Amino acid sequence: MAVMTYLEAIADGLREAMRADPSVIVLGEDVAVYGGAFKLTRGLLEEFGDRRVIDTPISEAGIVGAAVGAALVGLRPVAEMQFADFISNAFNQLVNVAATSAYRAGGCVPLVVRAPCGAGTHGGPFHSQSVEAYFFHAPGLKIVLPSTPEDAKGLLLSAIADPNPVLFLEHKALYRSLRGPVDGGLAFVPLGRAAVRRPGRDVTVATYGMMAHRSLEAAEAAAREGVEAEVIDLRTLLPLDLETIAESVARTSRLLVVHEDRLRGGLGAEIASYIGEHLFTSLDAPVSRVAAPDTPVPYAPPLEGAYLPSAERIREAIVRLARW
Amino acid sequence: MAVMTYLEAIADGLREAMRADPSVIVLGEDVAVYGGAFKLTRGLLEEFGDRRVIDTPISEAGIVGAAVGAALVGLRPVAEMQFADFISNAFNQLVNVAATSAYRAGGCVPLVVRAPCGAGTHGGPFHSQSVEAYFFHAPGLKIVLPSTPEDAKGLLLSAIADPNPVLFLEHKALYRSLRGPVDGGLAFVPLGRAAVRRPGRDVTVATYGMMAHRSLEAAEAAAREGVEAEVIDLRTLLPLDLETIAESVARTSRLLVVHEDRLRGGLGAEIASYIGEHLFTSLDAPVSRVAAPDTPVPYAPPLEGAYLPSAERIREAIVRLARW
Amino acid sequence: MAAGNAPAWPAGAGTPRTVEPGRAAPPQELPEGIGAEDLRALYRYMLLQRTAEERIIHLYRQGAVVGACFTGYGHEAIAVGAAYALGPMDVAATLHRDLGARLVLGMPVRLYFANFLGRTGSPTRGREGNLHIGGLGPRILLHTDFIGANVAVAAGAALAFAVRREERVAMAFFGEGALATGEYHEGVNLAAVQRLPLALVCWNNQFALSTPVAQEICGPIVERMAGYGMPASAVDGNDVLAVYRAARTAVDRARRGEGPSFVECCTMRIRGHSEADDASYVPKALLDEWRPRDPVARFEARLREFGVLDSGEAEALRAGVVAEVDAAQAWAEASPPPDPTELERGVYCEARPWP
Amino acid sequence: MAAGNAPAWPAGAGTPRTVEPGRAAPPQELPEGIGAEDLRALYRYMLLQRTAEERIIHLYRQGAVVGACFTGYGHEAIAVGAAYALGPMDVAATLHRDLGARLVLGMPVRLYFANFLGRTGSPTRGREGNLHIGGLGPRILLHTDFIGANVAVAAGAALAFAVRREERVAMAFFGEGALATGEYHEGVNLAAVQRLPLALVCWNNQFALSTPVAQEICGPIVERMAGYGMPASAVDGNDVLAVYRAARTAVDRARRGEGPSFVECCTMRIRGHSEADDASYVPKALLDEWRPRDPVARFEARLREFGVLDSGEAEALRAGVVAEVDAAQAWAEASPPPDPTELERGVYCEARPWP
Ligand SMILES: Cc1ncc(C[n+]2csc(CCOP(=O)(O)OP(=O)(O)O)c2C)c(N)n1
Ligand SMILES: Cc1ncc(C[n+]2csc(CCOP(=O)(O)OP(=O)(O)O)c2C)c(N)n1
Ligand SMILES: [Mg+2]
Ligand SMILES: [Mg+2]
Repeated sequence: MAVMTYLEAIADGLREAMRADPSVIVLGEDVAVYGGAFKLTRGLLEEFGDRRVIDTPISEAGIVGAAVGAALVGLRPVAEMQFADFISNAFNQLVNVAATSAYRAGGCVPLVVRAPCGAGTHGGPFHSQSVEAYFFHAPGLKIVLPSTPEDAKGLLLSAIADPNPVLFLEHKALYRSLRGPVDGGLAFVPLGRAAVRRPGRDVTVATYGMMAHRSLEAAEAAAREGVEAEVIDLRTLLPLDLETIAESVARTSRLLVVHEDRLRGGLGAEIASYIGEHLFTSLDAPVSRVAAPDTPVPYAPPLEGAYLPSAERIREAIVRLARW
Repeated sequence: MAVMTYLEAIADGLREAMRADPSVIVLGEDVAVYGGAFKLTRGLLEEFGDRRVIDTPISEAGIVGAAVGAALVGLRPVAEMQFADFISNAFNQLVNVAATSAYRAGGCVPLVVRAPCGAGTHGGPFHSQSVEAYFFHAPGLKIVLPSTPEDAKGLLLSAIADPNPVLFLEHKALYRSLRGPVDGGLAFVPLGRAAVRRPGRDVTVATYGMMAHRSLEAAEAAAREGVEAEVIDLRTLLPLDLETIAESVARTSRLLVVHEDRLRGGLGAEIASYIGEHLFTSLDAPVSRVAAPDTPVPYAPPLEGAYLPSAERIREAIVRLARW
Repeated sequence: MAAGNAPAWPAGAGTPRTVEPGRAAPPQELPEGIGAEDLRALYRYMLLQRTAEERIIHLYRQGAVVGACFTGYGHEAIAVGAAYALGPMDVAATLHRDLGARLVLGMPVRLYFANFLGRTGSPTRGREGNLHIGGLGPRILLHTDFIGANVAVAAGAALAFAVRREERVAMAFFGEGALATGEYHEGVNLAAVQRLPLALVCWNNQFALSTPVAQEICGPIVERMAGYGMPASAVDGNDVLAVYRAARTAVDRARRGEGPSFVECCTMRIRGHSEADDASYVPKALLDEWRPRDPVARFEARLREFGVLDSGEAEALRAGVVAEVDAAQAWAEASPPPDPTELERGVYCEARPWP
Repeated sequence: MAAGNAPAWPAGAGTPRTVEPGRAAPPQELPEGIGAEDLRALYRYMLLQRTAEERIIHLYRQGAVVGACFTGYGHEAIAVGAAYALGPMDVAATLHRDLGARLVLGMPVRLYFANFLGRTGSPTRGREGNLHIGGLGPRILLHTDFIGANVAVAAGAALAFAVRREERVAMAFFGEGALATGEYHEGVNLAAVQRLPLALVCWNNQFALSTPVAQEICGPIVERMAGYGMPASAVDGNDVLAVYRAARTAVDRARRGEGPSFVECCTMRIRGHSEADDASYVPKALLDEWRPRDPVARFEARLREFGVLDSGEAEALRAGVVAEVDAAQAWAEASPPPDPTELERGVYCEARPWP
């Protein structure tokens, strides 16, 4: 078991998949010669050649559309968006063309769209977005957002092996800042299962991505006040592992959902509604949400800092719920 | 006060706005000579000429992009999507370019995108969609979906007069099936305010669009069982009038959200979470949702019929909540 | 490690292309490799498309087909001629006026009826209507209604062939209206820079719904396409052999690894955009000009001229087509409508290739 | 009934274009209407862009500029020359290498520094960074990072001018990478069929990040653009007068109501894509070929040749530019960063024109 950064772990997963299966190809803007805007695909061109690692023109719809066509005739394309923000240009191909294919025609479209998402690197409104909520409503799509190097590799492997289109979000602020142990080889982590990162009896915190880390930090701080929060990292956002959340809330009777994405219409809304409806009688406090405000992601550090939910805000919410 | 169909009322609003303000133009595929795929813009070319009523090539991103540019230099464009489904191709222009303009630059983009949405006309997966949830998460956008001819006209006038980009959804199954009284002239109906369509003390039903009608039908049926439901038609989906819902739930202690759009990540999730959090202690039953299943809209009548929430399903949910 | 898109029916139709012994050799002007049997096959496919679509119009008027109703009436030479140029391993991305291409690629016409009628016998099991039949067997790619989207998808299939060094070709069908779309543009541009084995077959029927071509695209289409750095030619879209010849050139070129090309098939939409459209915006002169050039009648006349179809054969062939359509319709009508319990099934694919 | 987009500063820069009395007439080859004063103005704008961007690179290296850092180093002749061809009521949609165009259109350079530094003095009040300054006064349209998107927006401004029968022109700036995008295509196609007053100014700097132009577009760019049915010409993008002349032709044509045209300004990206990119993928030969053609140095040499700039004047001008940049930087540095309480303000516009 090696220690890798989050970025290295994703690259490792990609490399392992390409070694295991000649039908896995990589395409996107500057992924080959340059090795990707974040240098994540560096070395793939050298190892797998220019038939399997393909630089494309700036054309997100063309890239995802081409991935759909290639998938329909038996490849397993992994397309890269330079930034998750730009997937807005491929919205139709992903949501309408790819995701509905199974339902409409029984046709499998095994493709992965990798997209670096998230704020915290001063990218401004169009290089910092969380895009998961836009796609969460789409039938037939899967969505992943890992928070650890191990999951990043293992979930990517599962995403590539999955017969459905998968939007694989990577938090760019974790790329080089986070290191962790990663198994070698085809170390799959299954899609659709949340991970309990920290057990706790008082409050359940359901979260993902960068906020999994901030929530753990907040849980430690809350523990110093005598409140024990259970932190669940969703990992796969679609299909969503509501069972794990429900099982925890059945014990804690309190739920806080935390995400970096904006509040309104974010994933927290679905989770809160589901738990609110199905565990109504178990709840001892209102299901609460901590999320970004309903604004674009601002550039200047004081604004971006205020935009992102802080560990302090999360701690406060945990303690408030526990004492409710 | 004339009696008009829902379609005629929208056409009337458009005509009044164009008469009142020379900066209002209409653009889209087949809107001029043909009068629009649903013949809603018929007669506008003759009255306002081909400078203000413009047939475009098939290019949804180009249409919305052009509307943004025209709005930035002082026009008030009203763009038509032939079907709401196709707005997926203009997702970037609407969500990223238009909607964030005020925040990023203080620039106003007063434009309206009209889009016929909804199922029930056997249009299949790509001519039947409810698209509001995809846009509900976008900061800076407004979303409207009227359920009556009067609102359709009055809200369109308000949308055109609004300095922000507005997605104006029109339920195509109401176009010719629904008639009602409509005031002449510039009969504005304000954005952002829900309408209580039926008072009731037992259960609050928050709904919109076609489901406003089904919910009223269901409420009548429930009344025959002694349950009085208050039916709120949201009308404007963004900004959402949560106050009116909260005020009602404070009285009824029970909330059912009903929409035609799919359940997961639909507007019901946001409404349920908000009420679940803010009226926790007032609730006597879990906030419930009735919505379409998480599938594309199927074509064949038996499937499409099962897909759409029925008055019977809504009645059942109302009564279940009341008796909870 | 296929993606699990299994063939929906045995392939094979439209493959034998030898010249027949014991019949007069067809005239010089025939495309290379096209013999009498091919000529009759081409004609039969065209007639089958025409007959099936006329039947659907009839069912639509009766109310048996609900929703919208699109046909490729008058576009038969394009659909059939172009698809006939494909080899047995090639694929096509189709759209709303190319039933004939699907027939050439082996789709049984009963599926056409089953889909229009929303029956479980259709590969979409009633989830889609019209000619929106998706993922038809191994050779017809997923259908999508979004104009332009299928061209990017076809480019992707061509990309896969290039990646695997297979000598296979992808063909995309679309109307001239598609040329304005961003998805078309991105797909075509990608194919051009990557020199992908893609044959682009455009039916220019002079209108996109009510919008005349001059308001969709500025200047000649072949010049627009030449700008992408690919060969582009225009042919008479009502002449099935002209279409075949041009498409064959494009397909052969693609197969040789020389990249994509574009064929504009000039025609005219004789009926409304859909059966709900009276097309009153179309100048009568245009219709008068094009009506006499009906591709099916014209090709029948030519076959008689060539001496490959006499009155008796023509009669028998026509009767055979009608019988096939009758049987297809009856089969589809006997196919049950989907049960509401199917509604939530199959949103995701289940198979997974690895451990 | 304006949309409430009030000017952020008084317009006016870059307007006087008379030939100066009492100086040697400039050589024959000068574009019509361009006199000594214009020549010095053009040079000054180029030098101002160069100097300001060099300063920003410095601040970026110091860590005062966070996030990404893009400059238009080497693209000054394109930005300045093309924008100088606009009239006082014309507008431009800009992108990441055209600071000079914004300067010509009247943007005070202090706003450039304020935006890069994320200060409230910037029109974005720190919500955007880099050169992503949106809605800059009445003449610079909303900036968006999405490559290609601004061309559709520029087409819309041109549409508005056509609708109101105003003799105004919209100019769009973009790199050659934009030509592959769907939004570019849809915007340009719309402008072509509608004959909108749009001038398309492309800097072809031979790379889109690491991707060489041959992998972005197949064949010559001017042929691609001619396919849209519009005049397309290529000029030396390091020669400000050549750019001005071509842009002026495009602008005049647009103003006469004859529709859009395209100017390819050939240059080379001398620095990395951003300041974080060492551009090691760029062949050294290309850099060696282009470095000596630096547009600023070259134009200074020409001005001396023309006799419109002597050493003393050059020195004074340079000192003036440095002083302006110093002052702009100081002003921006003195401008406070946004307060977190601003975070949720202004998501919607508030004004409403009617009752
Ligand atoms: C992206 C998109 N926008 C709009 C439509 C609605 N629509 C369906 S067919 C059509 C006209 C297509 O014209 P063309 O491509 O020329 O084909 P034709 O119908 O003339 O055969 C339009 C606008 C669509 N299907 N997809
Ligand atoms: C739609 C979209 N996709 C990807 C990007 C990321 N990106 C930013 S600049 C750039 C290259 C642009 O190349 P070009 O247009 O030639 O301009 P240059 O940077 O060479 O001046 C890319 C891919 C983007 N901004 N927008
Ligand atoms: Mg057409
Ligand atoms: Mg470039």
